[in-house]
Amino acid sequence: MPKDVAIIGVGQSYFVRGYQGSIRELAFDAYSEAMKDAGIGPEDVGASMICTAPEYDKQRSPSGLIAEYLGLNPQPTFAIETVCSASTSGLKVAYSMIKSGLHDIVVVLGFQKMSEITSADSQERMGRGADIMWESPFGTMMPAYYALHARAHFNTYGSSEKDLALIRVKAAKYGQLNERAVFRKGVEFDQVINADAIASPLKKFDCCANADGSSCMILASADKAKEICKKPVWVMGVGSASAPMTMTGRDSLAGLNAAKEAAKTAYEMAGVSPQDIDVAEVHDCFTIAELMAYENLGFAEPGKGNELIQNGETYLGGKIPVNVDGGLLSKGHPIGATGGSQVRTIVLQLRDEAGDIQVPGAEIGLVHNIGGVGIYGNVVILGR
Amino acid sequence: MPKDVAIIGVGQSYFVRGYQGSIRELAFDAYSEAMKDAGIGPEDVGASMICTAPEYDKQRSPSGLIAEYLGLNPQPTFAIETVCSASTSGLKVAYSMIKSGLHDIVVVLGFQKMSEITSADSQERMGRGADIMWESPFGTMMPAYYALHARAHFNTYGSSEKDLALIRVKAAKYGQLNERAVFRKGVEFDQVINADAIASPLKKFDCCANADGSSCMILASADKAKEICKKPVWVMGVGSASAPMTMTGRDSLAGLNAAKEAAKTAYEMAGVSPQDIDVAEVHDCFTIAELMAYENLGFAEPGKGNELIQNGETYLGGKIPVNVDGGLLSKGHPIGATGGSQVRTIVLQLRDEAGDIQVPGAEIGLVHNIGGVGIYGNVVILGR
Amino acid sequence: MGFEKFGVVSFTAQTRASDFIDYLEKGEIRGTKCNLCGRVFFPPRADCSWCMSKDVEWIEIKGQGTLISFTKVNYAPTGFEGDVPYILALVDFDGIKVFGRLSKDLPEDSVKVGMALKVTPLALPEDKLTYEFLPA
Amino acid sequence: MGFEKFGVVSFTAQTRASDFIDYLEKGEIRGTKCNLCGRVFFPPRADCSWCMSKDVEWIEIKGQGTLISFTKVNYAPTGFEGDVPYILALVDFDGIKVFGRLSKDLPEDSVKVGMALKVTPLALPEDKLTYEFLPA
Ligand SMILES: [Zn+2]
Ligand SMILES: [Zn+2]
Repeated sequence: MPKDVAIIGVGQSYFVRGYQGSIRELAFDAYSEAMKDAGIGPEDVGASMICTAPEYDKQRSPSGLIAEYLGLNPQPTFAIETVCSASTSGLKVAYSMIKSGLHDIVVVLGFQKMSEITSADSQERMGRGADIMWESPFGTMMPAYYALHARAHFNTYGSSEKDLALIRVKAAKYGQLNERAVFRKGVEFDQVINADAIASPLKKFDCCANADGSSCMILASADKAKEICKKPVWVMGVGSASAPMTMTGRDSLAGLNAAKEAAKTAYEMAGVSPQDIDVAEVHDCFTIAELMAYENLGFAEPGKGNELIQNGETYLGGKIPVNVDGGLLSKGHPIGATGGSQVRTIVLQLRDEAGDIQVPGAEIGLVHNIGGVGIYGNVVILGR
Repeated sequence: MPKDVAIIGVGQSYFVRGYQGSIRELAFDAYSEAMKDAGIGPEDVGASMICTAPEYDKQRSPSGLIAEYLGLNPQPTFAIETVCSASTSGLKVAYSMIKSGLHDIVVVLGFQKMSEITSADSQERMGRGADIMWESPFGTMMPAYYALHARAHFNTYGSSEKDLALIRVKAAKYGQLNERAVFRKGVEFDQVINADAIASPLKKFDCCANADGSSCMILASADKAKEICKKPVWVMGVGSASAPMTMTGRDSLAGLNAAKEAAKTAYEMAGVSPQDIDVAEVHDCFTIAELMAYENLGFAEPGKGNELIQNGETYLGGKIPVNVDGGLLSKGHPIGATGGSQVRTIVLQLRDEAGDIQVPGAEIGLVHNIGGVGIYGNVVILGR
Repeated sequence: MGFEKFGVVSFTAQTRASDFIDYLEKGEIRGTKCNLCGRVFFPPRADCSWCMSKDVEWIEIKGQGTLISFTKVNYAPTGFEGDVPYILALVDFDGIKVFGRLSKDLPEDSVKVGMALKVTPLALPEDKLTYEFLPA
Repeated sequence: MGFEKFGVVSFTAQTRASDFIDYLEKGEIRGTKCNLCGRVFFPPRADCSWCMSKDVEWIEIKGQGTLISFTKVNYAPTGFEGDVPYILALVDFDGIKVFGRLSKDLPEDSVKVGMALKVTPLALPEDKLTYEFLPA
């Protein structure tokens, strides 16, 4: 198992609707927690990276502004973006900057204040998340794209809306335990099935909520990690891949090829198999996304993902607990912050600090973070 | 001299006012030239990076769209941004991804279609390039910030508007030789001095023009470079740094600290001194920026930069030829593409393919690329 | 440069593939084909990333396609509010996939994955143009 | 949350430092000071990045400052067109730097780097507020 680069600190803000502060202050919330967790000061940091979907901010080039607010001048900083998977793209770049010897300690800060712009402005941006020449002119939005994938999955494999509802019920169960989640109510199976359709076959509870939030990961070289950190969590594998943004460019809609390719790379680098994963965080921006993740990550054969949820195997105590922090469905999805929040959950699990949701003896964890409708896929494997 | 990572291909579109195509097609112009230059196909590429200032595009998350158009699925891709220095930030990340062993060949594509949005929209964005809480509400723009630096430089060191005018005359001389430059007319000293003030003491000809354009760099590991490339150009040093976005956070306005710090790192990594540089490209978005660059890069002592231009030492044949491709002042400044265009000029110089502007026997070249008003500074040292 | 005519809301005016609009005005849905490697592209591309070439010609998309997937959309982004609900679909024309909307005349319960469809131009208000899918 | 009142055009409504506006309304220009390390911040910050602390108090910026640099702006971004020309300036108050505009009453040729200035609140149309620099 590679032990070259470790995560030595994690932090996360509460994920909320309508954060009552500016983006720099929101960023500080996660950053200050992660820096205290790592036990270091700004002078120890070699570089920082700001992960965000920039169209939600009036502030241009937020990395410069935020690095200043966090006290991270004159160290290098830049912004990195793959929409919803920006912060794990940042993690991969941080890994390479450390492994290459350029920097010893790198801060990866993800944030999104989705309430920063009006909801009319937000609706306008949503229409531009696809190929603006050939798809946006038809009136596309994220739920519609995932709905196309859901229908294809149903049709190819015989899965159904009921399987999706089971995934939402699980998310809601664990969201109730997570005090930093935006959605903390329980949800019944019938509620999910009977809710209004957003884009058929996806209904209201199949979709995650918007939220404001920030997350922070601090990565270090092996030498630094051993020197300053009692419980380093090692980056065993990082895989990332892309798929055509346009639906017309995809071979199949019954899975996400970018996730499959990223997983393959990450498993190979880590030298482990899906069976070795003790706990996973997957990108459940929609329920169908979690179902596809089971299969794309190899937790189930293609088309057999629904058996995992039907048999409760992705609950705590099951074969492979998935999103036991509530997932995006309960936590909310502050775009740039999401991947870092997933990583934080796994880091706490591997440090045996996950409290109510601890998977006993977890040694290897996985994060699956998707940008857009499977345009970008990042898979990270962590070990203690 | 480190020979771990090389540039094996470069490309650049013509820099123009009002490109008559979409951003994906603009990106293709530089990409196809660089791929042909490297003699490789999409299947050889391990990852791509798209460097752009996203507020000029209606397309959200352009990296996914452009990677698809360039045939670079399923390889990983992401966007990287430090405003005007985005593509050299990309170069540094590409270096680290290769040096770390994650990828063998990485494509760094920079572009900006500044004419994509209306000029009213463009004026609106310009007001948001500074700290939007504490500076933008006073009505700030880029020329005003560089003007503050110019006045501070004049006052601290006794430099003057005449020195700046000499820099513009040099840029215009070489811009006439560059068929890909947007501004190809000669400019007389008196024209510069007598032009209308934009933000005193900066006048019309002290400012570079907007342009649409793209650039592309292809980096490879030493093994790959030696295998497929006859004239690899080696990345000897990469330095990057940041400075406070706010003017209130800066110790001095008579230079750019981010450039000074970045240069220090790059020289150390390359094991060379300012005296060893045979040819340089510096970020002359305004004439004062080139004057400060002379000093921040160590080509002159602080306060003595004006002697270099007064004595013609930064012309071809001088001690250190600077921006002999016309610089941003003549080429134009398509934000995300600029750094890659600078690198291309140096690569051509080191391959002895620079034509009319060849510095005979150039062995070591330097690129200085600044994001915003010295918020980000990148310095790259290349060798053959 | 012509492309701003495409769709209910268009976000791009300039493209080197804007001849698409001219063909649409003539009643034809066209993609492009690389003259070097023969690959066919829909949506049309002005460049072939396999050959690094800009030498493409226009070819017509016609005949009968098969519905790959669809969704009935009840909420829409800015500018499309007046259109909801509408059905978005992906259709396969013998290996060439086309994305668009189904005709408003098709009720959702008559729509099945695998059904045969054809694609045809559709005029929109304010001199705009698009295409839509109809039963074949 | 109050901060949208700041400046000719404001781009941020919410900040944990919005008390700045309340002080400005009372005629005071205030920065913040970290209660742990004693560092003083202008513009005011709600957080100290040296101590990772949110425990800050408000302190007034007063007395006489020195002009570090200035520029007379003839072209302005959207929303500021009616104001040109105006003079932007950076002023040092004993180590605390403040960025803003010089009073419209000061002709450019009377402005010199090093001159003494004070800072004072300024009411703007539509119930907005800012501050400006005047000769001390
Ligand atoms: Zn071809
Ligand atoms: Zn403090």
